[in-house]
Amino acid sequence: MLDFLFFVEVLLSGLLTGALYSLVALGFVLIFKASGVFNFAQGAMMLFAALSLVGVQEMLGVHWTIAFIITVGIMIALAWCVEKFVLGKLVNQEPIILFMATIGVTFFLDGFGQTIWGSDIKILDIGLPNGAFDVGGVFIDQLELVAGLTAGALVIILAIFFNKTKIGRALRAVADDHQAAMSVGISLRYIWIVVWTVAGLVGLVAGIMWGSKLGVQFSLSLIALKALPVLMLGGFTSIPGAIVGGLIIGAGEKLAEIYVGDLVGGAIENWFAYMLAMVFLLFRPQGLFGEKIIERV
Amino acid sequence: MFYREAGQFKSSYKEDQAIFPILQDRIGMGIILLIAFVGIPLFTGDYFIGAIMTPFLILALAAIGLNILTGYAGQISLGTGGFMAVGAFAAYKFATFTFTFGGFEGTMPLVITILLSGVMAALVGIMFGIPSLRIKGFYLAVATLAAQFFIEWVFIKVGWFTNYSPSGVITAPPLIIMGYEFDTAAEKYLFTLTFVAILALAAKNLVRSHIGRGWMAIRDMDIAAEIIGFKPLQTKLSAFAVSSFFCGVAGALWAFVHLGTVEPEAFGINRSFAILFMVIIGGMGSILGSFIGAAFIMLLPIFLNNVPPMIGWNIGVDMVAHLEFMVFGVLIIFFLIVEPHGLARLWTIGKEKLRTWPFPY
Amino acid sequence: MTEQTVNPGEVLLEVEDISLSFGAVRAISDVSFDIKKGEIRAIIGPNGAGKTSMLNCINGFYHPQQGTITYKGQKRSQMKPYEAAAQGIARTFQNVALFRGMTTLDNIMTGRNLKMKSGLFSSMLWWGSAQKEELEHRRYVEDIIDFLEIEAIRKTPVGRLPYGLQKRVELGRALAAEPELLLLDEPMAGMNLEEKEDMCRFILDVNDEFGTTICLIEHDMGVVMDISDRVMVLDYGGKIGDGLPEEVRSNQKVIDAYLGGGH
Amino acid sequence: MNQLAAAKLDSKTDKGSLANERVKQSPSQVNNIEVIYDHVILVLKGVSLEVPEGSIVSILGANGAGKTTSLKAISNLLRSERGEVTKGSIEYRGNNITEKSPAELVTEGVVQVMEGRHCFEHLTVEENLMTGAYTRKGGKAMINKELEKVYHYFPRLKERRTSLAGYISGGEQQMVAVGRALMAEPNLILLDEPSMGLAPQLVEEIFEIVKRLNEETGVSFLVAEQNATIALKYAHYGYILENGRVVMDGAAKDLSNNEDVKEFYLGLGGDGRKSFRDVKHYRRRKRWLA
Amino acid sequence: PAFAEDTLYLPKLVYRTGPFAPGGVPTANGAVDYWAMINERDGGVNGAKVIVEECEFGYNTDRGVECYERTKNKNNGALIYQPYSTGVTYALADRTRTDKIPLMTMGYGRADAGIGTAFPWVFPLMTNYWGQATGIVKYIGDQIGGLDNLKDKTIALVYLDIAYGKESIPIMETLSEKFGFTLKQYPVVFPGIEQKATWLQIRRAKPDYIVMWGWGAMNATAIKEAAKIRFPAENFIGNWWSGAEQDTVPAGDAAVGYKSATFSAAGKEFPVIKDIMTHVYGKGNGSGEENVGQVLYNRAVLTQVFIHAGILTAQEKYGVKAITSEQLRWGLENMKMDAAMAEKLGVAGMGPSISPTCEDHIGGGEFQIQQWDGKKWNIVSDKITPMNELVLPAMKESAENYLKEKGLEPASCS
Ligand SMILES: Nc1ncnc2c1ncn2[C@@H]1O[C@H](COP(=O)(O)OP(=O)(O)OP(=O)(O)O)[C@@H](O)[C@H]1O
Ligand SMILES: Nc1ncnc2c1ncn2[C@@H]1O[C@H](COP(=O)(O)OP(=O)(O)OP(=O)(O)O)[C@@H](O)[C@H]1O
Ligand SMILES: [Mg+2]
Ligand SMILES: [Mg+2]
Repeated sequence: MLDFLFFVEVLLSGLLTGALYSLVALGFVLIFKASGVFNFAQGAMMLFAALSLVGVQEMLGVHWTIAFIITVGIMIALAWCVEKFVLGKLVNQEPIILFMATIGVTFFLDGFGQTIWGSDIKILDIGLPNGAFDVGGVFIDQLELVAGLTAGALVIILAIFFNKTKIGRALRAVADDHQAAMSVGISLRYIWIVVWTVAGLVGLVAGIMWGSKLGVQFSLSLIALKALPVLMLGGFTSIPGAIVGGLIIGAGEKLAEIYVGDLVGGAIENWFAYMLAMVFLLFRPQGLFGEKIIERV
Repeated sequence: MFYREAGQFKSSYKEDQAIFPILQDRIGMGIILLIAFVGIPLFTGDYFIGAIMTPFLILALAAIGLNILTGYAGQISLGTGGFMAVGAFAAYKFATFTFTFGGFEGTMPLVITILLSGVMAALVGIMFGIPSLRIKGFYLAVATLAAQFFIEWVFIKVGWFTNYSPSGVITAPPLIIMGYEFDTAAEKYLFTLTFVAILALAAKNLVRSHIGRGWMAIRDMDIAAEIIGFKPLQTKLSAFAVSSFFCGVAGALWAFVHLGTVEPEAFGINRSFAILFMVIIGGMGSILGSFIGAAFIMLLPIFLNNVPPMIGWNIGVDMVAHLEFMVFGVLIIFFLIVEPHGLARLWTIGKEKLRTWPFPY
Repeated sequence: MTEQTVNPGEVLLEVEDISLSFGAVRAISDVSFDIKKGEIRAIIGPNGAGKTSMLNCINGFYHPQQGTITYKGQKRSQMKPYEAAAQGIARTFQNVALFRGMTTLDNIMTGRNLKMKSGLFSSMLWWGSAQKEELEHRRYVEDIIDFLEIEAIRKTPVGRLPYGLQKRVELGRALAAEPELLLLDEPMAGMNLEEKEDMCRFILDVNDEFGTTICLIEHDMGVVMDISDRVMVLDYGGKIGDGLPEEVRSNQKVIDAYLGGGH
Repeated sequence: MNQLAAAKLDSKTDKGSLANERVKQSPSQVNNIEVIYDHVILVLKGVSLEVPEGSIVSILGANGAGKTTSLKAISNLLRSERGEVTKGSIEYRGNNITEKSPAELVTEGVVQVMEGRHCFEHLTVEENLMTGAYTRKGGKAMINKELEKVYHYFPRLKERRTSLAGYISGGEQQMVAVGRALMAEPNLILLDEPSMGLAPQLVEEIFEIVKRLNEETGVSFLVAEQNATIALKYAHYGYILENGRVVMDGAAKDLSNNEDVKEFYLGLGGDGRKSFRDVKHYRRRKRWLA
Repeated sequence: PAFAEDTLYLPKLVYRTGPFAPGGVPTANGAVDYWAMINERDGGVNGAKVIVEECEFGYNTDRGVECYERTKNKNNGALIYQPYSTGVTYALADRTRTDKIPLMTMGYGRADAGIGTAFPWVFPLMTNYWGQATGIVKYIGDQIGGLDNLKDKTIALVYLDIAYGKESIPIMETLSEKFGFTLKQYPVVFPGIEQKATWLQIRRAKPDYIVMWGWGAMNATAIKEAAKIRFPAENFIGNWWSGAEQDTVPAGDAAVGYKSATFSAAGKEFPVIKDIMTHVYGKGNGSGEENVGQVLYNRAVLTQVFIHAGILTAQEKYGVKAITSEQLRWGLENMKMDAAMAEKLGVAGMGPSISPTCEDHIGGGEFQIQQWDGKKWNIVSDKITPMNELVLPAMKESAENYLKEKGLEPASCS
């Protein structure tokens, strides 16, 4: 009985953690969807966004909502720069090249962010709940609950935005073939700026969640590594995939850590998440909801 | 003007197949080797040899390994660090394993040890290469990342690999070949250089053989490759094996020659990324590119870090570090825009221009 | 050269009412036909009739849900493309499928892979056997290059070649395998007359010099009628005509479905 | 250029009234452009073309002559191929468009159908067509109307509307590519080898469509086509490219009567059309410039 | 003109960037400020100006090695290195041996490095991890009225799953056998920003005490999680790399009552800190006033003080101002950090009194337990001496293995 409760608890907190991962994964998905670019910089963007938020708040001593708005502005500017100085110049290159370019962006952001906001830990407190509910012996982390709900909401909004609007179609077109997309009059500039902005905002939200968990510091950007298996399991191109993948990975790794980890010395979470994703991919090479990989001659 | 192949006729396919068909290239290569083997040890200091050149060569070797897998066979891998770790720890086990037969007791010769450790890495590489049959592109990264983290974990957890050292850190035995100990920076450098030079040549040969063509075929269009008769399984796994072998040897050298001791973290995910960067920026599918890339990713930051002090511009080291990051990032982007196919390609285009010089095209 | 198990005139490949469908789409519905040793067999038909799919079935890239394919007298079960290649079936593709990252020379060399045996280590050393083998095959490939008159682009990365030349290189790659059965999918699409003439010449030469059997898909009626021995017509996955060129040309069904009033 | 004048004249005669006053507008011009790929490969060595409003102009030429490059230069897709126009200028309705982005050009009515299909593999046939109308303002109704038009031209596509473009046959993809361009309500369509991989009657069909659009709505066409016979049959004016240079141009009629063109592009030697079987192993290759 | 005046060259490997910057900044500042103060106040050590050069390596081992090689020969040779990084420490062990430069690893690095004959050039100068572990258990014993009450108790060991984190495991196991408490181990995956699983298990296991071997971002997270499962903070004890403001402040209220080991008292009331305030910050210099008095800052200062003492001893013995690295080794092996010396250097009551020898590079050493009250750290225990009877044999054994693997002869101390 008690053990069953415990199982439930593990499962729940696994799912919630998963939701937190998918918040990060979402950013990756957006950009991959829109340009076939695997955006290595997502983690850095998340950190940068969170840093900016806290930094602005400290510097101007304003209420966090105002800081938030300013940060949104910053992220838009960032998106604009990325398009102007990086992607715009690499139209029609192979994905791996664009990937490398985003790595360049990462380095720049890491340096830039620390130059402006410094590298010491910043406390991010926008009044998100911090304790844990005790529901019949099952603890539920309030912050993670909030995060989970946010993630859900975001997914719904974005899914609608990208599937119901003609921009959605344009995005997929761009991801398939830059040149053809241009030839039908889709402006890569516009698409990319939009997408990177949205990705930046998602990053900001994720940054806020994680930031209020462990303070805003460099290590935040390392979360990206936890988002990768989520991303792959869900499918690089699927927004719902991000959340489903997140839940599976989250629950899976926690259950494994607790019920298997003991037997083998623990700390298996990291590689287990990847193994799990890999097993799924063996059956669906494009991830759960990813676009079919077309093999044709 | 001076770089022309004019008048250099190839009377046989053999000559045409040579690594450096053009005389000037052969001379150039000769000079480089001369500098590497004689010039540097003689005329540069310990710092340059021990802290710059040796690690640079080892990482270049790893980059060659990854380039075979990612650049030539088109299989993206983020497990490089893991495979290097396998090499390092395998080498450690072999080296500390004293066998006795017929009264004679001793340890394995160093060179054998290092090569064997490469073989071990190759085996592990093959194992983690199997998913590549089904999983493609960026998705494949998941398999190799699994390898990365799993291997790291194993070496942290399983005491046997570290001979139960409490912290899980291994300390490499001294480098002794036939009673001669390599302990000065220069000796270690030459030791590494020899390995790297030979293996690089082997790699070059391999990629221009039919095996190499198989890899490239799979990379460019796997379906067509299969239809004209390449077996995907063999081709991909051979790439994984060879690649991991190189990485394994690099790992062993890193542990034994460069650091002299390693903790598993030394081969963490960041190492894998760094080496992938080297391959891409240097030039996918180019052995030369592996070297250039290694130089770019490893040496450039150090150089940048040294610049402000050099020009007598004293700002805090943290500021220097941040600038280093920013400039580095900008340079990566800059070079990608100038030539997406990597610095090696830039170099060849440069030669093109030289050839047609002074006429623009 | 793969040993000849069948002598001229005999049936080299027999396709017995195969059907292939992708979900709702019926690409091929019980079609039977055969290819005789040494002939030039043309497959024509409207777009989406199932021609390419047919070739894909023959070289094992698609696996028909029904029907059997008999090659060189032996019925074959599901086989992988590379097995088909090993049995002497080579092909070119409708959307050029060259290895864009490689030079013309290397592309054609890949055609020889089935004949190259040297192992990892000798290749690493680039010494003795490996080198000898490489040079041998290089010589053979050079002959093909001369034959196709593409000496000039030997060392150019194929990615930058104009479409027409790419098709030529692809043919070279297929020839390099010294196939018994050569499948050509619209080898002359996107070529002007002159180039088509060259192409025809190559095909005819290959056919009568090496006695290579050829199965060819083409939309240019002039070409088909002139160079093919027998023509099969597909429409909506079904066979609507088969026989000598002139028979087919005069077949009313074919005219309605495919040739149109123009011809 | 007097030939051109002639071409305009006779092109006028067989053109709808709508087109007539368009003709008065200044034509699209390519003035003596030079194109270089990768900073080293010189491909176009001074090409000049002119497409009068409401006319059909075709470019003939061997493989590698530079047809595709010329078209891409106009639609400005060269950049994404690491190619650039180093000399000369390109004008469309009197203003220089050398610097305009492809997207802008589409909104101005210049649409290219790229060589070799270039469909969006992961979009269904219908979605592919719809992206064609991306720049258009009209609502669903308009889109559906256009769709119906395209489906009417290519019934085959209607049958396959829901399948991913990546899976349809080569010819079907070609139809999608052309259909997609028609969705954009263009003024100038750059067609690169529209007939490639299409069944004979469809080839006719496509050119019929070209003709109809041209006459009814006065759309101008610049067609790079290998099938000289049909190209010249429908075009008003023609250019012949040989490795990067215009070696001959004139009214389609004149061209099709030119002896060399007859022999080398139309395959009509002195003694009518000769069989592909009888092609000599050595052939006298006619080249305008060595 | 390096030889024109006598100088002492102290290169400092620092990490002011990267994932561990939060810990790296105060440590770096402490060291830099201290020597700035010495130069300012006394014009150097006995008139020999101290040159401090920082080299940023971002906690990245190979960059650390590069820094070492880059600086070691400057200004007539580096005197000593203090990397504050386990990885670099391991990597430099060999190099410093051949280069004959002392390596100060105060409170970290190889546990067996205290054996001077095996590691003549390495100076932990302070109870190592094993000693610390025994000490912490000792403290827990005191809390429950005697070590023998540990019998039916459960102690959870939460550690960062990398080389550094694992150092304490063997000794903890020995202890659990010796005192009969159940030891439960909870590795935390690097970098430790996600610890849900760990704490779910701990909550289930209901340990009486938690001992933490953490570093960097892991600590704050752990403290928060502990609070979430309502684990009494005062029974949660971190080692001395898990007890700084950087760990508790981000955790907010959750950290109130949290304890940790330390061998250096925090606070600004010590003379040396006061001097730094007046002579460095007072003159508008200094690298980070907000850090002054923090745990890590003071620890760095204390480390410098030991080096200072070593230099003085060496100068006295060799009668030169600009001593060499080898002379400094002698100095460190023969200094006496007793009350008098502490008084003289203005660190009375700030750290332990130690007296290393050639064989023993630890020289006694004790530490204390501090507790976070929400604003600052307060010492809450009296000095704890580790159970050396347990620790020393283990160290000796491990050191012998090392010598064997390396094929080295033990250094002679006669
Ligand atoms: N991206 C590129 N990089 C380098 N060279 C190129 C590139 N694209 C085309 N070329 C070169 O430009 C020349 C003209 O190519 P283009 O495609 O314009 O010819 P084309 O007339 O369209 O031929 P086809 O009829 O086969 O399509 C060719 O020689 C080709 O090698
Ligand atoms: N892998 C596939 N998945 C789904 N449908 C397919 C697939 N391959 C072919 N088809 C469908 O099967 C039909 C036949 O395709 P196929 O490529 O054989 O036509 P084709 O005769 O080659 O036409 P074309 O002359 O245009 O090349 C087409 O309608 C196509 O959409
Ligand atoms: Mg087809
Ligand atoms: Mg073309």
